[in-house]
Amino acid sequence: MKARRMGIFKVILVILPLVALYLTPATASASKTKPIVLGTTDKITVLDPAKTYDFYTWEVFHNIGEGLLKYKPGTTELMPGIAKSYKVSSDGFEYTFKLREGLKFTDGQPLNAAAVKWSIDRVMRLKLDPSWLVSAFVKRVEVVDNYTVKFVLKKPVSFFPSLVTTTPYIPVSSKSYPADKVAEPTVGHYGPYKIKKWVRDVELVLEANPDYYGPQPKSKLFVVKFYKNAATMRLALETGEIDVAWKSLRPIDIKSLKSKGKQKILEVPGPYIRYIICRCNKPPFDDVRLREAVAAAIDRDRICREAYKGTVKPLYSMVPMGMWSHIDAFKQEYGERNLELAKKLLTEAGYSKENPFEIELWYTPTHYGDLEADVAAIIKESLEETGLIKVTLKSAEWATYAAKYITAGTMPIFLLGWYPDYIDPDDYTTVFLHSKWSPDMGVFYSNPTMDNLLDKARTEIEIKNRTELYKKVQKLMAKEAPVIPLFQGILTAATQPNIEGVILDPVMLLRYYLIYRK
Amino acid sequence: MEALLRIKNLKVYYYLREGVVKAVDGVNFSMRKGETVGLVGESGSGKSTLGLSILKLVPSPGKIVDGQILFDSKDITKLDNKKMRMIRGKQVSMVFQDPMTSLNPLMRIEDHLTETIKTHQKVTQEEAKEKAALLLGEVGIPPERAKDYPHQFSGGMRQRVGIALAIALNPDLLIADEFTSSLDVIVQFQILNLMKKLKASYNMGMIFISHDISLVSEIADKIALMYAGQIVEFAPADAFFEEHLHPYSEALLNSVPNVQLSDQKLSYIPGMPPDLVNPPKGCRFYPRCPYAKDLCREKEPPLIEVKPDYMVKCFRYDEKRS
Amino acid sequence: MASLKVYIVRRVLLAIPMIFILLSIVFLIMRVAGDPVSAILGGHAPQEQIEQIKQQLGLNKPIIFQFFGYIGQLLRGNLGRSLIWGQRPVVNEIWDHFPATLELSISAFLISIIIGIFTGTVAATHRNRFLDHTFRLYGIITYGLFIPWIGIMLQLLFGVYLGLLPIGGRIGTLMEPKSITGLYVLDSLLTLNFDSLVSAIKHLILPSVTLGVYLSGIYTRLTRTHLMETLEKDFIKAARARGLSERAVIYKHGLKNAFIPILTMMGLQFALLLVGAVLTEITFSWPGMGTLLFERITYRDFTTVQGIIVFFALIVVTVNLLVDIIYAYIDPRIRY
Amino acid sequence: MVEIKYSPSKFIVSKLKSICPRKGTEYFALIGFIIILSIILMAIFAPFIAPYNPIKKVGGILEEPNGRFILGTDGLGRDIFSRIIFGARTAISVTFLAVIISLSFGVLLGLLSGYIGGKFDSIFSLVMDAIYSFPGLILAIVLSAMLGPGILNTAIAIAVIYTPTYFRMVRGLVLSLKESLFVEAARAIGAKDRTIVFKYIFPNVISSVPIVLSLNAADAVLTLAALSFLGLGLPAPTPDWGFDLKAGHAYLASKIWWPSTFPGLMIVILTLGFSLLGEGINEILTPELRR
Repeated sequence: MKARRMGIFKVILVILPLVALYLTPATASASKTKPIVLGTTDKITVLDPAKTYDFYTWEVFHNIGEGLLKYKPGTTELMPGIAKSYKVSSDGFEYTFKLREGLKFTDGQPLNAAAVKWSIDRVMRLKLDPSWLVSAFVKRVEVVDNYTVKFVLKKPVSFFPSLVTTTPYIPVSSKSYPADKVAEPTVGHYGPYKIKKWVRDVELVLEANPDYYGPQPKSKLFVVKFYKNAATMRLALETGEIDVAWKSLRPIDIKSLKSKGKQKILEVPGPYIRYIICRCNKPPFDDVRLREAVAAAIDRDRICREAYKGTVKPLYSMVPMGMWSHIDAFKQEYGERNLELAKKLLTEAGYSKENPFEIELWYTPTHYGDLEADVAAIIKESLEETGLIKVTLKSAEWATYAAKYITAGTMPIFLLGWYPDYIDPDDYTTVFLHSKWSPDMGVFYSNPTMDNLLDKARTEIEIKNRTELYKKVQKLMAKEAPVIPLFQGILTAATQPNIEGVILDPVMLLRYYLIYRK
Repeated sequence: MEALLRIKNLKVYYYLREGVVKAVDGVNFSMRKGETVGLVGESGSGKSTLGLSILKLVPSPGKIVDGQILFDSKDITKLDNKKMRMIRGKQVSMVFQDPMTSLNPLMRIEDHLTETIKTHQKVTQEEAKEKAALLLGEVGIPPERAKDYPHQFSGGMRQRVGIALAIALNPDLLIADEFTSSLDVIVQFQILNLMKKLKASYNMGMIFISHDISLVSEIADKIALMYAGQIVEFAPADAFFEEHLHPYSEALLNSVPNVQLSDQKLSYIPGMPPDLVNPPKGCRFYPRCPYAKDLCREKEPPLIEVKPDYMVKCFRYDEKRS
Repeated sequence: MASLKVYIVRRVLLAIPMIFILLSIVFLIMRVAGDPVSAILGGHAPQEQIEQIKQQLGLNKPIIFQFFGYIGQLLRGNLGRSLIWGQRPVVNEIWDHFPATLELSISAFLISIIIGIFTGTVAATHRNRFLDHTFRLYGIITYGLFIPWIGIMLQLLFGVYLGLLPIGGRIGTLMEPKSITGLYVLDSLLTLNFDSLVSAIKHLILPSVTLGVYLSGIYTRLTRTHLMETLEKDFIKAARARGLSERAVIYKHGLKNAFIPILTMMGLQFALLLVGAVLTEITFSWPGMGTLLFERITYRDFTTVQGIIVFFALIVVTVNLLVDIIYAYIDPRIRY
Repeated sequence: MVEIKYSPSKFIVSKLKSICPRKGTEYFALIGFIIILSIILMAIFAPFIAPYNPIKKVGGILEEPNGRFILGTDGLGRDIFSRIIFGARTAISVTFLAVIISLSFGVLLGLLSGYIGGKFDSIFSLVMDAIYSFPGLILAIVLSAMLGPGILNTAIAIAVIYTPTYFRMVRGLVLSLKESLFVEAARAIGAKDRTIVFKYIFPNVISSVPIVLSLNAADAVLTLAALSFLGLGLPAPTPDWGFDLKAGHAYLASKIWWPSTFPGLMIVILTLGFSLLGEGINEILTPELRR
């Protein structure tokens, strides 16, 4: 008996301190310089501008680095970055940038024309994922003098200043980055913040860069905390563990946070679009009437309302809302939804209730989030409401979908999404509609009029003329419907009530250095 | 002289799904200090159960349902487990049938002994070890083997360890359950001789359980013959071998090959031992008994004292007397 | 003990064909569908550039060349580099994620063993009585529990409704202890970092309880069966006959002997622990090997997935070997 | 003619006689059997039981359990109760398919491998052992990710990891039976190899299958659920408990508990059914564990 009681006693001895441990609140670190903590479910894939090709890592580079030009926060307007000014040669072939003087990378190397040339050459030499954003357009980079650098293009590209803001154009130091391979140093950048500590997939700690030319970041210390799962992130926001929850909150969580009203929710249309692609070179969708019928029957509103709980907006053009030249082309052509028109077109094409148009609609459950299956289900239902279409849903895992099925033309009609590479209507149209690139996207669409319009818009410098050209492109696209836009993403950030300076803009890159606590 | 052990009307039943097995059904018997009783019977006759019930170790679903076991004039059927533990190993100890399995394979020989000693005596580990070495010496195991494990020993050696364990605390009574039956004949006799020697020097009472009647004859002072859960004949060894009054004893002794009487015809006992769930109403040996009468079927014979210290459970001797 | 060395060498050599077979299956099957370059670029880069990158990664060679190239590297102890993102060495990827899995597995294992042996012993000593039936049922039910479901239920109860515990992640913001072993709880203790310790334990509770409860049923059953079997043995009867207390009989003689078969089964059940850990990690977004594996399968990061398979196979082999060695240590009858 | 050492059919009949539960644990098998039977019936008669179409929006989004939708609605306004009923079809069909595939391949290969022996046997045993000793789900994840979603593909991915169980069991039995008297005798009277394998060895082997089968089915239900939970199971909108559980997981932080609780519960109940049945059969066939 005695022995037994001893046993229990021992157990209590072990448990007691654990309970005590548990009950002690963890407040010790909170009193020091309180950093702003941002939570995200994204990840830093690779910290090298020559290799990285995802939005989140680009966002990090826009905080620890800076391009020759940058966007004015909250707009798609360009403003000077590490270049004070630039000029374009009259033939559009040469762009000459004048750099700010006396800048230094965080490893002490000077940031001058030679450094810019070295960085851009490195991207082109490594030929990695995003390098085409440079090499497809730039012929060579020349050092004019210590603070002047000249880009010679392969052919005139009207949106070159937009390209220059992208991450592959952000200069890095030759001291920290090796010339011929990928590396992930935490020094050797130049931007408002510098990296204090980085634990992959756990957290990124940024501190103000005292050498930055511009105003110092509003918060001296900024922490990014990486989550694997949005529900966890949401609870962390509610318990106050993070100050900002960025981007990937689920619609239901946004709705419920809104109704609770304890946190601020910020939303703006983002440049992220979703659409359906029809394979135009083979039956059945070589018949334009069938493409039009699908375009007319889709219930965009229901997708936005039900699957996304109002966190996305119906989209009627491939050029997103908020971008210059955007028109609601599909709305003008078909209205919001036109079941009668769809029925009429299907009947014309020879289908009836007894002999419905049978299609396989493809989607991928592993790339566009949990709601993709729901989106596909709603599209199926909305097409079947015509009574003349019978949809079989098919799915494939993303790698198969992207690597095999799209370019092979396996899927007659399928769901896809687009994050822009650079902010210009060209990036939303040419790849899908130009006969040279449309097979890469599985569209297989070819129309000389369209090719002509797109080519012209690419080289035209005058923005007014370009706007007109892209309007024509959109109208023609709506008529032929090789791709059918569905909806446009909304960028969402949820913040604690005392957080200010969260400026969302269509560039999708959040600027940490503007965020502060009231 | 006061009896060391007295068992009165002991009944031990096993409650199985198929019914109640009356393994020990009304046993009476007593023995004196230092005396050796040979408990003999076929397998299944209840002799092992009887042995275990003296230690109150009848395995479940077995239960002592009636009767008394008076040890040192205490009724141990009434003792609780805690008091019982003080008796086990210290006053009454047991040597088991299979030396292979009755030792913990993960424990050194020495540890078996020290554990037992320390359970009952307040001694230090060192003292216990000394005592263990002494005991091993007594049973003829060289001291350097104390640190070996059971599997490193031969069968006979292991049984010596079993004996050492049993005599460790100088018990008054030792129950040896078929403890030589798994050994070969030569080792059997070595062990038996060791046992005789120890018994004399420790002045222990002993219950020697065996189905081998010739082996029992080597060591027992008294013979108790069991049949179907009951003692049918209880007599001093010499008298038993001379007279063997019960028909079963007679049949049994006839079935044993006797070295001295090599020309004797070997007989076997016809029929099967009775079903202990539904034993025959009258005498349990009746179905196999060559002398059976109607009375034997109807009524159970009492245990009759045919002469001092000699008891038989058979109507034939009842008649003689009356 | 020299023979033990021989035994170990033989066991390790036997593991080689096993790993080779698993690798061949995984290697061939993985290349049936998709490749990492397309999975990442997904139509953004021009087709020619995609081809170029594939060439850089050696993905355009015939599969058989890729396979033997890989095996060759593997034999030199080189797991290769990841095919995606930073092309980090696979060893680094594994090394970054393994401590999390290890920490989860260890704590879950301890929980399951404690629950399992306790309930199993109670069941075995109450044979066919109420407690026995209860714990047998417990064993059957826990084995049928679906880890994500228990996980989600615990998340709902303790995370969402009671708000007591975090439902995902390993540690709070800026709390990561200085890395010594990579196990946060241990590192916090070693560096006497009290805040980190609290945070790490809080994060560890739900996942390890989920996995621990799931596994405990097996140990309940094992302990029950083997202890029951052992308690039938003669030496137990003999120990009782020597007047040993019931506790000494059950724990010192019974449980210790029953532990040998339990231990062997532990080795065999180790694969189940890994499987459970993968599901637990994904449910609780625990940044371990399971999460890594799942993420990299989606991106067709062949080399990393292969590396993880090899690593898991090695762990299984090592653990089984370890079990054998402990077995030999506990059971004096076994000598290799 | 030839004395068969042990007659499986007689053995099973005699055991079935004792199947009627008499004591505590024997109810396990009965309860397990009832659970499985009801879920199978649920799957067969799903259209009659389910009040709504499981893949159509029939109510508001995420309605709490109420009179109209007794288990509530999911994120697309579909009736969770109806989805659970139809989900039984998915679970039962994939499980049975997987078990049948692994059983047939495992038993067949095991028979062949054990009987033929030699190099053939060594190679097969090695492959099977490799798969057997590896954490099954991990292999299944890789396989199903590559094979793509679908009933058959998922069943195959699951079957691959359970085939070795049958293989090893059957091979072991064959090896011991091969040396036994009655096979020797059959050979002595000139029976062909094929006859020996199928007429003498196979029936003896097959009697040990039910326990393993039932326990494997329990595992297969869990593996299917796990694959679906990871999004590698069946394509949407097929009602599938694992997939629905995952979908429900997304709503967790908003205190919306019903879309995850109920599908998960079904997984647990079905697994429990198979485990109980397996445990029960095991107990009945191996009485030494009883007493």
